[in-house]
Formats: sequence, C-alpha cells, structure tokens
Amino acid sequence: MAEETSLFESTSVSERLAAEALIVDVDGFEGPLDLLLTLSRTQKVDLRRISVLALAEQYLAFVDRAKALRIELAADYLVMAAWLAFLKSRLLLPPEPGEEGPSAEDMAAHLAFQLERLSAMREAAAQLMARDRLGRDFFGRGFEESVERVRKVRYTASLLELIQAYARIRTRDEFRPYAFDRRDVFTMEDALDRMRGMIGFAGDWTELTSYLPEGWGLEPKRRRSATAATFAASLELAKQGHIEIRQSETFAPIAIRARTTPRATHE
Amino acid sequence: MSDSRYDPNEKSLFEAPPLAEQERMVEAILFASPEPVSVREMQDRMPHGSDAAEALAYLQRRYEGRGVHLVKVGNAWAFRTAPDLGFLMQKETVELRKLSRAAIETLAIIAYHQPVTRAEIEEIRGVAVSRGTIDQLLEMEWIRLGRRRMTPGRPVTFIVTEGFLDHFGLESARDLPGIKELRSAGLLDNRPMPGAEDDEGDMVGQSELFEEE
Amino acid sequence: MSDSRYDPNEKSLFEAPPLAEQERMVEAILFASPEPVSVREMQDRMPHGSDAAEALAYLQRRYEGRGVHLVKVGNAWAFRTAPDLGFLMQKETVELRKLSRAAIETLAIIAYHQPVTRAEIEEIRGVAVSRGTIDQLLEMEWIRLGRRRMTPGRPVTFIVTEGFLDHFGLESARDLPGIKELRSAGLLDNRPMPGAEDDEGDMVGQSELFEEE
Repeated sequence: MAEETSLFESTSVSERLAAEALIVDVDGFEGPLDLLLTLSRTQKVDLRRISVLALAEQYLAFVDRAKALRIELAADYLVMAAWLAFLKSRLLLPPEPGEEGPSAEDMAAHLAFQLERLSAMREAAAQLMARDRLGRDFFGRGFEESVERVRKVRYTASLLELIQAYARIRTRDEFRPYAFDRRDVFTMEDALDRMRGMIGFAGDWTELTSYLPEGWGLEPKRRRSATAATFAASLELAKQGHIEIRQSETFAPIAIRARTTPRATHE
Repeated sequence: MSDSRYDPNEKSLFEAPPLAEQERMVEAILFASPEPVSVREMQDRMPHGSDAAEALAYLQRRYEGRGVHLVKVGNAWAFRTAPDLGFLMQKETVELRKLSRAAIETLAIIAYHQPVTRAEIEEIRGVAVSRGTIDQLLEMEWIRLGRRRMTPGRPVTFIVTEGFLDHFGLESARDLPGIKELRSAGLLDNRPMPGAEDDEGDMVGQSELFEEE
Repeated sequence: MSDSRYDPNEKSLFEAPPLAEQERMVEAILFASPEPVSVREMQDRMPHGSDAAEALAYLQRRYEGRGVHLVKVGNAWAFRTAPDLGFLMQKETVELRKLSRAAIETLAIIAYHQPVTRAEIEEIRGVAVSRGTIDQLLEMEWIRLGRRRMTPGRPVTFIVTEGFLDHFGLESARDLPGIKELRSAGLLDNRPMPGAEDDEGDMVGQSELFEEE
C-alpha cells in the first residue's frame, strides 16, 4: 500500500513502535476502525462495495484468535466486536415486525462510510506530507533585515483622571490610610538636641517641664510626647554625667541642674 | 526606472508613488522578512496612496520562473526559493520534526475538516486522540483553536494556521490536495451513526470555512 | 526559461546547466543564506561545471534598480534592500500609555493653580516633584513656562497650554470643576471628615492664591 508506506516513512521505526505501544495492544493497530480498515483490504474490493457482513465475520474471528492467544484486548476492540456481532445478527435475520431504530443496512452503510472516510484521510495525510515543504524543499529568506520598530509612546490622560488626581491631593487628609503622624511627636533626639543647648545655663535646679519646647505645652497629645521625650533625654544626659536629677517624692515635679563636679565624684 | 528613485521626503502628501516604485517597495519589504507579510502591513508601511495588492501582482509576474518565487500564504505574501532548487540548500535544511502517525492523521483531519472538535477527530480515526498529539501540533503552531461549536458543552474546535499553510506551500486550506474530490464524494460530511443522537448538532465542517470568506 | 527547470538527477555528469539555470541557483542560494556567500562556496554547492561568478554577474545586472540589490560584503555576496528604501524598514507603532500618577497629579496642580512654582507644587502634593515629571509634561506640550514669580530667587512658574485645553476639551483652565462640584457629581465617594470642610475654602485656585499672570 503505497500511501501507507509514505506515511510510515516520516517516522522512525522506534518512535512508531513506541507511539503505537501506548495506544494499542494488538499488532500495532490504532483502534478497531484501523483494524477493520486493514481487514477490509483483504477483500480486495472498493470500500464502497465491501461486504460488511464478511468484514464483521473477519473481525470477530480476529478477536476470537486474539482471545485464544490470551492477548488482552482493549475495551474499544471488545465494544466494536459486540456491535459487529449485533450487526451481523441483524443482517442475517429478517427484521422483527415493529422494530424500532435504524435498519441493519443503514448501520452497515455507515460503517462502510467510516472506513472509506478514514482511508481517504490517510491518503490525504500522505499527500500532504509528500508536498514540498518549507525548510526541506523550499526556503524562506535566510537573512532577516532588521525592521526597526519605532515605538512611539504617546501619553494620555482623561479629564476625569485629571480631576480625580486633583481631588485626591486636596482631600488626602480625609481618607488616607493610617500613617504614623509625626507632626505631634517630639522625639528623644529632638529633646536631646534642645537640652544640650540649654543645659549649660541651668546652674540651679529647674523643673523639667520648663524644658518643653515652645508650643508643645498646651495640647495634651503634644505635651505628653514632649514630656516623655524630654524626660528620656534628661536620663540620658544624667547617665552621660552632664546633669543631675532630683524628685522630692513620688509624683512630685522632677527638677534637673547641670553638673559642676566631675562624674567620678558621684555621690 | 532605476533613476526615478522614490524619495519619501519629497512626496506631495496625497500623491502615491509610481507603481514601479511601489513594486520596488513591496519587493524590499518582502525580501527583508523571513515571515509572510500581510498586504495590510505592507500598505501601512508604504507611503500614503500606495496599492500594495496591485504592486504585488506585478512583482509576482516578475519573479515567475526565477530562483525565488513570490507566494501567497493565507492573507500574506512571502518570497520562497523555487522547490526544484531544494537540492542546493542542504546547508539551510532544518531537521524537520518527526511526527507520529497519529499526529499526521490528526493534522490532516483538522486541515480537511476544520473547524473540527476533538470528538469529531476521534470519530473519524475511531480512536482516542491523546492530549500530547494535539499539544504537539499546537506547539508547532500548525493548528490553533477556532470558534467554539454552538452545541451543548460548547466544545472548542481546531483549525490550521498560516504557519501550516506556509510550511506546506498552500495558499489557503482550499488548496489542500484532493479536497474538492473528497468533498464531492461526501467524505468531508459529518454523517452521524444512524440512530445515534446527533449531539454535535450540525457539524458543518469545511463548508463553514468556505462560506466564511 | 521558466520551463527549463534544472533537474540534478538528469544531468549528464560533465555538462553544466544552462547559464539561466545557474543564475536561478545563485539567486536561490543567496536568498536563503543567512550570511553572505562567497563565490567559492556557491560554486561548491552548484552542479559540476557551473560558473558561479558569471551567473552572479548576470544576476547582479538583473537586480539593478530593483527593491533589493546584490551587494558584495568582503569576499562574499548577499541581497540587501535598496538603501533608498530604508524608510520602509521602520514599523511605527504608537503605544498609548497612561500618564503616571505623579505626572497627572502635577499636571492637575498646575491646571488648578497656575501660574505655580515647583516649590508650590511640592507643597500641595506633599512630595518632591522629579525633574523628569516636569520635563515630560513640557515635552508633551501640555505645560509651559509662565512668568517668573517676583519673589526672592525669582522662581519660574508653570502654566498649562492650548494643547492641554484642547486635549481635555476645556475652553479655559477655569472650567475645571472644584472639589464641591466633584463631590456632588459623585466623583468623590469619600465624605469629608468633620472639620475638614474648610479644605474647599483653601482651594481658591488660580487667581486668589497667586497673582494673575
């Protein structure tokens, strides 16, 4: 069979065997229809004039032989065998009166059509693969001239986007997500800077609260932050030996003064 | 003609370059590209008022019988070496990927029956189509997804690509070998098994493709 | 000539193909090769008895004045598109891109507050304005320099252009809606927080905030 040969030419034997092993289990047939097609060729007639009855018998004989050889047949083959056995009985027996469904002749004709169509597709595939092919028989341009892609980027925006952008800026404070607001935070670093500049003049005990920066003494939130920072800074300065701290009793005002004596004479 | 070079900077805005110049332009564009170029793209790159299709017709005639031919691939055009000179090109030959028998048959069924569903391919081959077969053909860009079939389940369909046409030197799927005979013999029809429910609805097959254009 | 295809299998061993055929061969070889091909190499690939150099001379003449030329590159030959058609080798694609958030905010501030200095823009946005953002807007010709502000340092101011008004379909920058209008038009879904209402009072825009141009 010429078209079969050319079909096979395009595959190496090992690949073909591997592919077939995956699909079928008997003699390299690709399913029952493929097996039927092969069997039909033994009748040596045009597929249109094939005896479906004879073909059914051939197929059933094949399946019997496979069973005798204890070849495990895929379900597909067995389904087809059952269907062909049914078809065979229908072809042989006269139709029962009042029987529903398609006639045996119609079923047989359809099977013949399927075989003819598969055969035609095989032939078409072979013809297709035998055509002159790009990269084998004819060739494209080998050298690729660089087609410069001039990418022009044009930026655009709509009026709505413009307006919304502006609105976003102007109303940012209303709906921005939580962010730590540093405006009301007086840091220890700030306090240290401030106190270092002032401490030299503090020869006498001075209340710590008088070191609070201007504008931080009134609003409670700011006052708390500034007080905490200033107290922490005073501890740091005391530790470094620049100042002394005293508090007469619990919760009494804290006072500080600059140290005049070296740290070594710590009392 | 060779002196009347076209200078794009001197063109008056609405005057198309002479046809001979347009022919040169189409020639240059196609020579520069290894892939087929659509008429549309040529037109876009050519000066205003050009008629790429007309220039192509002239160019095609000019290359008749030459060592390279102008061929049509779908809606695009490309220069390809004359097939009879393939023997000179061992150097350029790329190792063609080996396709399994199942892949070749599946490809042919898609080409001849497109748009076609997987169920229809299986019906024709009488065996399940492995996922790998379809994947391989998709990966080679020889097939792609077509429109979904308007039947229950809305199955996807497969059709062949321009790359497929280019590879097999076909202008369109209509030029597939023997397709006319197959159609007139009714072998491209979908004929459901008598008595079986026609769950694919009207499987129009290639006829759909032909009506479309 | 087109019918006298050369079949390598039929050649008598020592008879060279006709020159016209040799020309076709050279044409195909040069076309398909990714690199320039030397005469020597062509000769090696062509049937025995061929004269690549002579065929090449004919081929070169044939391509004179065409859209592609046969050019010599070192010791080798190649097809190249005609230099005067270089402009066809450009494919212009216009890509529309959205302005960045920084750019559109800056633009909005300029539109609402013009003439406005960079320092003022930064104050309103609350973040520094990069040089690139201003440059981009200048380049798009949506903003331009206004008069210098008569304050220390005499900073430049920015104003929007006719092109800007044109693009956004505005007759003047004064037509831009205020925050109140935006809110009543439902363009702002957030409700003002208590006490933040005076934000709008702030937004005096062009004339009040800064001196008129």
